[in-house]
Amino acid sequence: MADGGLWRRLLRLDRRWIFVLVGLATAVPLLFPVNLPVTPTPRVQAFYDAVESVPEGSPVLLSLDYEPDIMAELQPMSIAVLRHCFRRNLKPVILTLYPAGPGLIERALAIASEAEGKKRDVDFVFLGYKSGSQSVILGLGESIRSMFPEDFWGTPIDDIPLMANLNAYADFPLVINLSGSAIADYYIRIAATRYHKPLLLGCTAVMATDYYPYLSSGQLLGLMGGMKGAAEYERLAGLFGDARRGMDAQSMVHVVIVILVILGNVALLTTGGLRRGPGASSGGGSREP
Amino acid sequence: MSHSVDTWIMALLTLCVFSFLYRDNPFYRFAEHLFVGAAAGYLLAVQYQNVLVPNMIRPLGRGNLLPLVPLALGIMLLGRLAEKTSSASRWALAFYVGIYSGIAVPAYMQAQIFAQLADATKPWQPGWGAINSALILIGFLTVLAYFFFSAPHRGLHGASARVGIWFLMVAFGASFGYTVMARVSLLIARVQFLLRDWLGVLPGA
Amino acid sequence: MDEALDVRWFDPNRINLLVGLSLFILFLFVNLRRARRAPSGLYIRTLPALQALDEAIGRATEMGRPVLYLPGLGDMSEVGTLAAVTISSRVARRVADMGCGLLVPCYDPVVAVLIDSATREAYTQAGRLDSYRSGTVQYVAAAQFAYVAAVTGLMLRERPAANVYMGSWYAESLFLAETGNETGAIQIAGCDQVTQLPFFVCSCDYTLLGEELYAASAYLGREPVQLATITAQDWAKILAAIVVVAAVVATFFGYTDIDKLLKTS
Amino acid sequence: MRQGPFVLTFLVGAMLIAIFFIPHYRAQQVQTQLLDWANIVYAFALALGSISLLVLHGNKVRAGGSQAKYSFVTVAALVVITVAGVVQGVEEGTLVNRIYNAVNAPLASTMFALLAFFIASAAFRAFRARNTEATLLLATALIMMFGRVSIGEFVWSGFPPLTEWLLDVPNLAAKRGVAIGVGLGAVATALKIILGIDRSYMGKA
Repeated sequence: MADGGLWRRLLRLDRRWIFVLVGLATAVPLLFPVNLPVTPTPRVQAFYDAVESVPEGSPVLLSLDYEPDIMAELQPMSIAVLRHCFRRNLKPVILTLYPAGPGLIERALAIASEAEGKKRDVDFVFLGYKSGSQSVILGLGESIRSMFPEDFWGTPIDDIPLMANLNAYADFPLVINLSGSAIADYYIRIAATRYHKPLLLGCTAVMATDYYPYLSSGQLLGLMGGMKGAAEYERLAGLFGDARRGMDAQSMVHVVIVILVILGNVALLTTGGLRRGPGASSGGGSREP
Repeated sequence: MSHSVDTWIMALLTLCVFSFLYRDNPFYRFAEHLFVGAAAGYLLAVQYQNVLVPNMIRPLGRGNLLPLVPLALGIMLLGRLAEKTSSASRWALAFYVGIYSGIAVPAYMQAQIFAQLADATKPWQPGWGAINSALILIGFLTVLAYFFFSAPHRGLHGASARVGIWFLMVAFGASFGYTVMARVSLLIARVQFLLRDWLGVLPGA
Repeated sequence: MDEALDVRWFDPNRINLLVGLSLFILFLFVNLRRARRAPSGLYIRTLPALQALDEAIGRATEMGRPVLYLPGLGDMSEVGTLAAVTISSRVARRVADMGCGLLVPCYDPVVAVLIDSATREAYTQAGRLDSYRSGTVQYVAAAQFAYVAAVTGLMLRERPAANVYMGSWYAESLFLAETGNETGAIQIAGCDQVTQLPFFVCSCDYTLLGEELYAASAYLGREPVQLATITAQDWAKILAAIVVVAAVVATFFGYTDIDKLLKTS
Repeated sequence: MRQGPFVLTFLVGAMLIAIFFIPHYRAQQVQTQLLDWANIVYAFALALGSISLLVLHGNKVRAGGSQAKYSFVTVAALVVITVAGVVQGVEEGTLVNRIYNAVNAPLASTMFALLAFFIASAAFRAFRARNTEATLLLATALIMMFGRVSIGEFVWSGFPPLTEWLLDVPNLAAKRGVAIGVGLGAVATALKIILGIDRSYMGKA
C-alpha cells in the first residue's frame, strides 16, 4: 500500500517540484562545473576551418543580427568568433541590422577585445546599426560607405585607416552572419549566391535544421546552431566561454527530464493504470487515431 | 554585487517573473502590468518613428499627396472610437484584408506547395539512401491520407491514415525533444545574468 | 542595386504556379457547383475537436465562467490569422446564443478591430447586442511575451472554463497551454505551425492539426458552399500525391527532371 | 454600400495576385506602394488599440479597488514611453532605448526562459505510454533529448546520428505532408475571402 501510494502520489506530483528540480539542475552545474566533454560536429568544424583558412591580417565582414530575447544562444557565438578572429590577427568589420543589437555587440566587443588585447579602429571596426535589412545587405555589395558613412562611435569611415581599401563584399575573403531570423536567408541569397562570397552562418538551435540544405549546396561553408554549436566552436578555438559553461547545465536538465518521464511511466505501470490520475491531461494519443 | 541601477532593475524584474513559478502574486502582477504598458508604448513609439514619420509625415511635408490615401483609411479606422462613425472602419479593414489575402495566395502556393512538391519529386538517393527516400514518400502519402476530409477513415484509407498519425507523432516527439535545448539555453542565460552580472558569484565571460 | 528596369509583363518562370493556381480555382468552382446542385451530396468527416467546442461553451455557460478565445500571434500576413478571425465569428455566435461570457485578448491591433466588428455582428444576429460589453475584444500588446504575460494573468484571475487557441502560434504556445492546463480549463487548440503542434497536443484536450484549422471555419459554418472548398482541397491533395508518385515512377525510367518543372523563382 | 467593402477586398486582392506574375517594374512599384499604405494603416490600428488599452486601464484606475495600482503602472508606462519615444526618438542613447534594455528586454527573456520549466512539466505529465501514438511521441522525444547533449554521446555514441535520422526522415516526411495541406488550406481560405465566399470575418455568417 505504502509503495503503491508513493507511485500514485508521483503521478499527481505538484509541478512546482519539477520546477525546483529544473532550477537546481541549471544553477548547480553553473556554480560547480564538471566540464563534460564536447565533441565538435562536422558542420561546426567546417565553420572553424573556414576562419582558420583566411590569411592572417585579412578583413572579415561580420553581421551580428539579434536582439536581447535570443542573445542566450547567439551572444556566446559572437564572443567566440570575435576572439578566434583576434587570435588569428584577422580584422573584423562588424555591423548589425537590428535596432536593439548595438548594445549587445558593444558588450561582446568589450569582452573579446579586452581578452585578446585588441584596439578599436586598429584591429576592428564597428559600423553600428542600419535599418532596412534586405536593402542594406544588397547595398553592401556596392558600397559600405554609402550605407555606413560613420562608425558606431561617430568616426567618419574615411578617417579609419583599416577601412581604406574596404568597400564591398568583394574586398572581404569571408562573410560571417550570426542571425536569429530571416536575415540569414538574405545573406544566403545575396552575399553567397549573387556575390559568390564564402559565407558562414550561426543561428538558433531551432533554426539550424532549416539550413542544412545550404551546406550540401555549398552556399554555406559552415553552420553553428544554438548553444551546443557555440560550445563546440569554443572547444575548437580553445576557449572556455558561456556556451561551454552552459553545456553541463544542459546535460543536467535533459537528464532530469528523461528521469522524470521514466519515473512517470513506471508509476503508470505500477499503479496498473491506464486510468488517468487527476490533473493528467490527455497525452499525445488521446486524439482521434 | 553590481553597482549599476539598471542591473538592479533588470535583476528585480527577473525575480518578479520567476516568482510566477510558485504562483500568481503581487510581484508578478506588477511585472505583468509594467510589461504590457512598456511594450505597447515602445511599439507605438517605434511605429511613429519608423513608419509614420518616413512614409507619411515627411512625404506629405514635401508636397507628395499620395500618403493622403492611407491617412484617410487610418482616420476611418479611428472612427471606431465613436459609435456613429464606426462603420467607416469597414473600408480600411477591407483594404487591409484584401492586400494580405492577395499576397498570401501566390506566396503560400509557391513557398508551401510548390517548394515542397519540387523537393518531393527529386530523384531518390542512391544505394541505402533509397530506403530513406522510400520512407519519406510513405510518410508523406500517409500524412496526406490522414488529412483527407471527404472520406471516412475506413479500410485502406483508414489504415494509411493510422500510419500517417504515427509519422506525425514521431515528428512531434522529435520537435519537442529538439526544442528542450533551446529553451534551457534561455534559462541558463537568465541564471548566469543573476549569478554573475548581479550577484557576482560566477567568473566573468 | 542598379539593375536594368524589368519591363516584362509576365514572368515565364512562374507559369507552373499560374497553372497550379488556375487548377485549384477550377476545383473550387466545380465543387461550388456540385454543392449548389446537391447540398447534401458532399461528405465531410467529423472533427472531434469542433464537436468538443460546443460542449466546452455549454460547460462554461453552466459554470457561469467565460470562454477565452485567443486568435494567435500571427499578423494579418499569415493566413492562419485570417482563419482565426473567421472562426471567432462562429464562436462568438454560439457564445451569444448560449449567453455566456467571452474574452478575446489580441496580439495584433488590426486583428482586434476585425474580431471586434465580427463579434459585434454575431451578437447582433443572435439578438443579444445588449449583452455585448466593450472590452470583450481587447488589443493587448504586439510584443510576444508582454501578450503572454497579460493572457496568463487573465487565465489565473478570470478563470475561464474553456480556452480556445486558434491561429498561428510560436514559442508562447507551451506557456499558455500549460498555464491553461493548470487552471483546469477545457482546452481546444488549432495551429498551422508544425513546430508548435507537439506542445498543444501535449497540453490541450483537443488539437486541430495544420490544415484542420483552415477547415474549421467551414465546418462551423456548415453551409454547403463552405464545405465545397474543403472538397476542392482534397482534390488538390490527390493531385499532389499523383504528381509525386508519378515523378518517382518516371525517375525509374530515367526521367529525372520532373522536380525542375515545379521549381519556381 | 454594405457590399462596397467586399468589392474593395476583391479588387485589391485580385490585383495583388496578378502582380505576382507581372515582373514589370511599374507593377512592382504598385505593390510596394500598397504595402507601404498597409503599414501606415497598421500604425493607425496600433494607435487605436493603444487608446483602447489606455481607456480600459484608465477606467480601472478610476474605479479604484485593490487592482487599480496595477492598472496605474500600465497607464504610466504606456504614456511615458510613448511620449518620450515620439519626442526624443528610440535610437541608441535615448531614454526609451535605456528603458527598453532595462525593462522590456529582461522581462521578455525571463518570460521566455520560463519555458524551460514548462517544457519539463509538460513532458512529465503528457509523456505516458498509454497507446501506440503516445509511446511513439515519448520514445522519439527521449531519443532526441539524449542525442543533443554531451552526456547522451557519453552513454551511447549512436544517439547523435539517430537524432539526425529522425529529423531528416520521419520528421521531414510528416512536415512535408502537413506543409502541403496547410498551403492548400491557406490558399483556399484567402481565395474564399477575396471572392467573397466567406464573409464571416466581417460578421456575415
